[in-house]
Amino acid sequence: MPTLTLLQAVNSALMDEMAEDENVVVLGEDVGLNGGVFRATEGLQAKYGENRCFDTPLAESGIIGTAVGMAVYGLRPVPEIQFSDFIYPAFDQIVSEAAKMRYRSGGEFTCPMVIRTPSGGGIRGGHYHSQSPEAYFAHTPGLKVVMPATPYDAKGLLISAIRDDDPVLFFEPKRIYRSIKQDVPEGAYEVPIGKARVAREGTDCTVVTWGAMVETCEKAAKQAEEKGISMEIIDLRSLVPLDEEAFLESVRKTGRCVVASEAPRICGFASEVAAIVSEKAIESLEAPVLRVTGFDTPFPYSLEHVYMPDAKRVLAAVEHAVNF
Amino acid sequence: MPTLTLLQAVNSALMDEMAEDENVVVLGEDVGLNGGVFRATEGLQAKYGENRCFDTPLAESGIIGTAVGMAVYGLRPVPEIQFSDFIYPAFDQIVSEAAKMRYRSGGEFTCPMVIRTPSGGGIRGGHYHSQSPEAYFAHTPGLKVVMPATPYDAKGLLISAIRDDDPVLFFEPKRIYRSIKQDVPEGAYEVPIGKARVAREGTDCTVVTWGAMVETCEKAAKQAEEKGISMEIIDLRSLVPLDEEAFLESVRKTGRCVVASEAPRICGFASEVAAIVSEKAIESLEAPVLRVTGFDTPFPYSLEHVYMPDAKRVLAAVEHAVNF
Amino acid sequence: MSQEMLTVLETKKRGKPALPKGVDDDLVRRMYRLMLTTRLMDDRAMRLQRQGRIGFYVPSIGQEACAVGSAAVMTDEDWCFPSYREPGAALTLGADLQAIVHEWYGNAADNTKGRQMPVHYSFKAQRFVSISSPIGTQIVQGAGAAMAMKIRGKKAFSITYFGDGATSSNDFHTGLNFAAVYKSPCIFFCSNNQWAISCPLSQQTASESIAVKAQAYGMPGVRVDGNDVLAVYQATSEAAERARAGEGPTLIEGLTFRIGPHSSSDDPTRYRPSEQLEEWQAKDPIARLEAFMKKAGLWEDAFGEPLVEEINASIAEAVKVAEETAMPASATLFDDVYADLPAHLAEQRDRLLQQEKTAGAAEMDADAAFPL
Amino acid sequence: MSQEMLTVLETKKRGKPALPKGVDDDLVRRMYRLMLTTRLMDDRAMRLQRQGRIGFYVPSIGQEACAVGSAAVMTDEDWCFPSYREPGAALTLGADLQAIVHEWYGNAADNTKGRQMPVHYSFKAQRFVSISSPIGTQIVQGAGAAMAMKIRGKKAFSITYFGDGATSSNDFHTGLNFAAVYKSPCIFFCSNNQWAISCPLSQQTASESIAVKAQAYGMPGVRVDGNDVLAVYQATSEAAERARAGEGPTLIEGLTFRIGPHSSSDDPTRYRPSEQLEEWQAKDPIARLEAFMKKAGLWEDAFGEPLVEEINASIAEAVKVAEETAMPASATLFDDVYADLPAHLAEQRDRLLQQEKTAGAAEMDADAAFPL
Ligand SMILES: Cc1ncc(C[n+]2csc(CCOP(=O)(O)OP(=O)(O)O)c2C)c(N)n1
Ligand SMILES: Cc1ncc(C[n+]2csc(CCOP(=O)(O)OP(=O)(O)O)c2C)c(N)n1
Ligand SMILES: [Mg+2]
Ligand SMILES: [Mg+2]
Repeated sequence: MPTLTLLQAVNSALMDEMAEDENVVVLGEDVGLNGGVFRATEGLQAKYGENRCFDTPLAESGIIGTAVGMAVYGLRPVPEIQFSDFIYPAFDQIVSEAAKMRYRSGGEFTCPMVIRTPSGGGIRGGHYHSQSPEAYFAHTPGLKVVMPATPYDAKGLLISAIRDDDPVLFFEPKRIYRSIKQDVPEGAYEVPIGKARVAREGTDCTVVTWGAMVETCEKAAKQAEEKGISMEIIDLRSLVPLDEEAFLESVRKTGRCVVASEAPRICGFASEVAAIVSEKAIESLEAPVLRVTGFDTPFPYSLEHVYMPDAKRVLAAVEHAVNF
Repeated sequence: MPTLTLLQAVNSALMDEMAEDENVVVLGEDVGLNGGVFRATEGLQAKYGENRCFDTPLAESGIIGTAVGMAVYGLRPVPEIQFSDFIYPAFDQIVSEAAKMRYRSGGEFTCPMVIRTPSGGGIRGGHYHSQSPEAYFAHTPGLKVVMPATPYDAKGLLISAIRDDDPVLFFEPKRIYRSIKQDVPEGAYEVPIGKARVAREGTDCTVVTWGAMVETCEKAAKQAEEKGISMEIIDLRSLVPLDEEAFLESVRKTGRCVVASEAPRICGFASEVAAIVSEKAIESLEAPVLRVTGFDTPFPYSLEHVYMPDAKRVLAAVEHAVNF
Repeated sequence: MSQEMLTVLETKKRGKPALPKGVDDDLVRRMYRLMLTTRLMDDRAMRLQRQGRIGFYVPSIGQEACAVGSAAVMTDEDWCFPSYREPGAALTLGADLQAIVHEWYGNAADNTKGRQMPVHYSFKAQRFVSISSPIGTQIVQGAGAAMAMKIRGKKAFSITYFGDGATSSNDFHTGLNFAAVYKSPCIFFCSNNQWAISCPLSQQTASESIAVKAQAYGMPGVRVDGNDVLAVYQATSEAAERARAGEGPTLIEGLTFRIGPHSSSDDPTRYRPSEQLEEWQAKDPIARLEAFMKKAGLWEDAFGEPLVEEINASIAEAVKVAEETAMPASATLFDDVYADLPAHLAEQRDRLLQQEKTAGAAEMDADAAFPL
Repeated sequence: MSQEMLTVLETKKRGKPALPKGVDDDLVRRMYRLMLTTRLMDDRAMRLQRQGRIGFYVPSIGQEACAVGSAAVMTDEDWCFPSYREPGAALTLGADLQAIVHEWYGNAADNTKGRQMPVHYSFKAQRFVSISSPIGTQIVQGAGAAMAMKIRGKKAFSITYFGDGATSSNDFHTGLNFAAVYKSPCIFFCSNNQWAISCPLSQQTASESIAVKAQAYGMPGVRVDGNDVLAVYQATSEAAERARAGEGPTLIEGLTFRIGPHSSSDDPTRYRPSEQLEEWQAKDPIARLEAFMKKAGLWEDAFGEPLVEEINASIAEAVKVAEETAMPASATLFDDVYADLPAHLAEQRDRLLQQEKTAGAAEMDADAAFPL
């Protein structure tokens, strides 16, 4: 089995699904000859031709808008938004159109597509190359929202997303694009959307997280272990649909819950998890539900490392919960 | 003191502030001669001329984008988005530009403007004339988010918003545009942004809400009273900045918390309130924090009355909390 | 860019006027019938709205030639991305009158399941794509569908309808630009009715015409008399030929006028000069076609009152059936958000149904009415 | 629309070449110096980036004439809405070299307080509005500022800079449309360097030129040799006159070429034919101005190596000062989100400072590097 980075796993999923289903087409800025600015689409145009993998004019609303038209017509477009910070010009097409197409047409027209986009901080990209906008889409009925934390999941979830009959926002944690390697099977396999993963078992405190923060929490868990605290880490993998039972069960066991996310705190997905826990597991709680998140400021440049929740901040919250 | 509807109170605030400060300009679709499709801007063009109140081409991104330019230059634009459902084409200008202008320029450039927009359901407007998108903006650092529930507050909050040095999203609950009347002072006055209001005092259960849902909750409170339950209603008035203490204090008193909002549940502002309560008042809680919200489906047409949280649904949650 | 405008109906030539390529006598009669049906539907729906029997309506009175003349060019392979002012296109493509009327009522038989306001039709069998309210969004989608046709190697085209106001939208710009760059087989049909609610064309754009905007994208732009159904047919059919031949997209501007209010909630007397209305009432596309048909010997007596009565009777029957049809059940709220029902929606549905059992169903607010 | 292009530098006339209206000998010398400074800043910054001393850089090598020639037209009343490829405009408007270099380092003396990546300048005193990364957003803002000038009755204009890729953006469309409808005093300056990262112009638009797009908005469109600083000055100054006279906006296309990579993270050899690069290297705007100055008798010996050395020395000094300046303090993270610090940010700040005390400051990830 080849050992792949998360980025290579994404590329491998695209390679396989384009071979599998000729309705799958890839479009976006610089995805063709250049293979994407991160090289996620490298080799696709050479292999499948300009008809199936092509560059677009510089307009995210056009990328998504045309993808909606293609999907309605019967293709399975996989548009790339170069950085998730640049998804906002396409917000209307995603929220008003892709998300509502099936519902508003009484199920007559559908919009199967996967919007792939690198997200999150940690690459010294400042304001506009670092945001974690997943909550905007989680708040929008009709969309699915997926974020892998490992190469294996990246490939399997992306394949599931492409085969899914509804629009999926697929956020790729770019900070760990190349830093984690894992055995990844050749050929297609699915990791089901809507099923969380216990990234680490533990008994004292549940930490719910997703994307690149899984790695940060794993770091914190090692430090916690040294202090005699056993952290259980739930990697959500998909925010919508959400595997509530996975973390509720864990919280019922540990009695404590910390939610960790890079995004700003107010109305972030961490708040959603906290709200669910406080509704459905309150009797098991022995401490407040704590959120470790990005600050409610725009994403900075020089102080990126201060802004982003690190293992220290996660650990501090876990200790606070455990010692409550 | 004249008795005004919420709509007239909005109009009165605009009339007064345009007289007060010649930097205040109003722009949007149909806001000029036609006075806005709801008539909120009626008479402004006649009084202040086409230079200060004018129609725009049909492009929300243009309305907000030009308003950003005007604000950066030194005006205080008050753009209208005809329905908040149509704000999405302007999402990029709001989230990437208006929200970040002060921060990214180290405080050199600022963007004082008020985006007025009718929001919420209850007018039989279906998908695209009924949404409650406030959470998207609450999740965006750099923006303030305000929603009045009464004519008095509508005028005072709008005046505060216009005088505020930062961009404010001002959501007007269109369902109660004309249905509630109240004494509203002539002349300018401010209702401070960031200060909640106890809409009704009570002892058994705190209900946190905002906008048109305040009225719904008041209806529920009367029904609860008949059943011997005393509901305390906190009208947030502004979501960002948030008056946490107002509802935390109430929850510490009642031991119960229900949050009511029209918007979809996942990552809605109700989740944020629930998360704060579960972090900061968990020891006072005698029941789970419950959310009464719109369903996580697009807003429907024929079944609007089923979709929208009504007094019955609020009451059911309150009873559940009280009997927990 | 010349400002010339294609007109066919009122030829200066004597004798029996010639028909554009592809149009035969039957098609002329069919288009007449379709335009008349559209008009009578509008009349009836506006009255139903005034009577409070349906909640909202958008008439297309005066613009029937744009929708019917262009849609008549389409075959079974072509797709239509309409705005709310193209019921004429839906009829032309074969949409069922009863299905249209069910949609006004948003009842259980409505194939959009009562999910949207009246006139937001969806007819999959007719490749008439679900209409949304946000202005302009369909333009770039139409371009996308055409790109898909090209990718699949189809000899077909998409046609996208929109108003003059929509030319200001983001999606007009990206739609036309993407289409031109990929030379996609699409037709952008702007029904320039010269108003966007209360805003006249001069507040929308400073360009000489809508058609001239095509130059910004390197595609042909054509201006056609939008109240001349034959001219509309001809321009569309030429664009369709170009599209099928791989020569790329065309922008067509149909110059027409919105005779009625913007919608059932609008009062145009607040903002619109009455002379302009009168000028355009004199150019009624149905009357002009009638005159042409008489001159061309295509008119039959049955096209007068008897046809009006026949169509009205079928509309009345459809209204009756729609009014007898139940509203959608509460549980349907949760269908079609996704292909499958996820757990959180199942939970929300079950809680709602439970509550309906214990506390009774939610009540409709009788006062609620759409203000715009 | 003609495809002709305004050029001034290489006149066919014999004798001392004439200068465009408004340009005197001093201005020519000033523009030369500004273009050279821009070039030398780029050279130095790219080296600093390669050495890992700054995190990222965007050079504008080859495009200096567009920025300098156009900004030279501006007065103290005019506002500039730049993209990231106009450091030349910042210098022309009087931005301080030291301030520019501080920004590369994002240190405590940077007037954007280290909040943005390198080259995202903000110079309020120069009316050089804060640059953002999203492509195109400044275009409609420039139109808005011009509307504000008109509302205030100022005889001034805004100038907005953007690339060829940006013409595909939503904000290009709405910016030009709004400006034309309101006849606002603005200049839209497209530095058409023929590439948007790896995408050539032909994948961006099928139009004959960028300038022709002006017709879609009913405004004049001008194409100018973007490597000819005098031609750029002349075209901009004519547009400025129109703007000040109340005659509305102009679109200027400066045809130029991106000699360097898109940014310090890009490798153009992956996608760009070397012949095209060579062709354009031969049209270097600084060399062309030098030749002109020699022909016009404006060249002085001091413009050669001594000037290069002088400028390099001041850049080196600025770099030294910047490197000796501390980074912004953690607490500054929470400033300028709003005019005042709201309670939730005060709480977040206090918690952070508390934690820095107990657990130590957060560490920078030494591996983090901008990949694009
Ligand atoms: C994005 C968006 N903004 C605003 C509206 C409100 N609105 C509905 S129709 C309309 C005018 C449309 O004018 P035009 O495109 O000319 O079409 P017409 O109604 O004349 O057919 C407006 C502003 C909307 N539906 N969508
Ligand atoms: C909205 C948006 N999408 C994508 C990007 C990524 N990106 C940065 S620069 C660039 C190309 C810009 O090309 P052009 O407008 O021609 O300017 P140039 O870089 O050539 O000066 C792209 C795609 C971005 N910054 N913003
Ligand atoms: Mg119109
Ligand atoms: Mg370029």
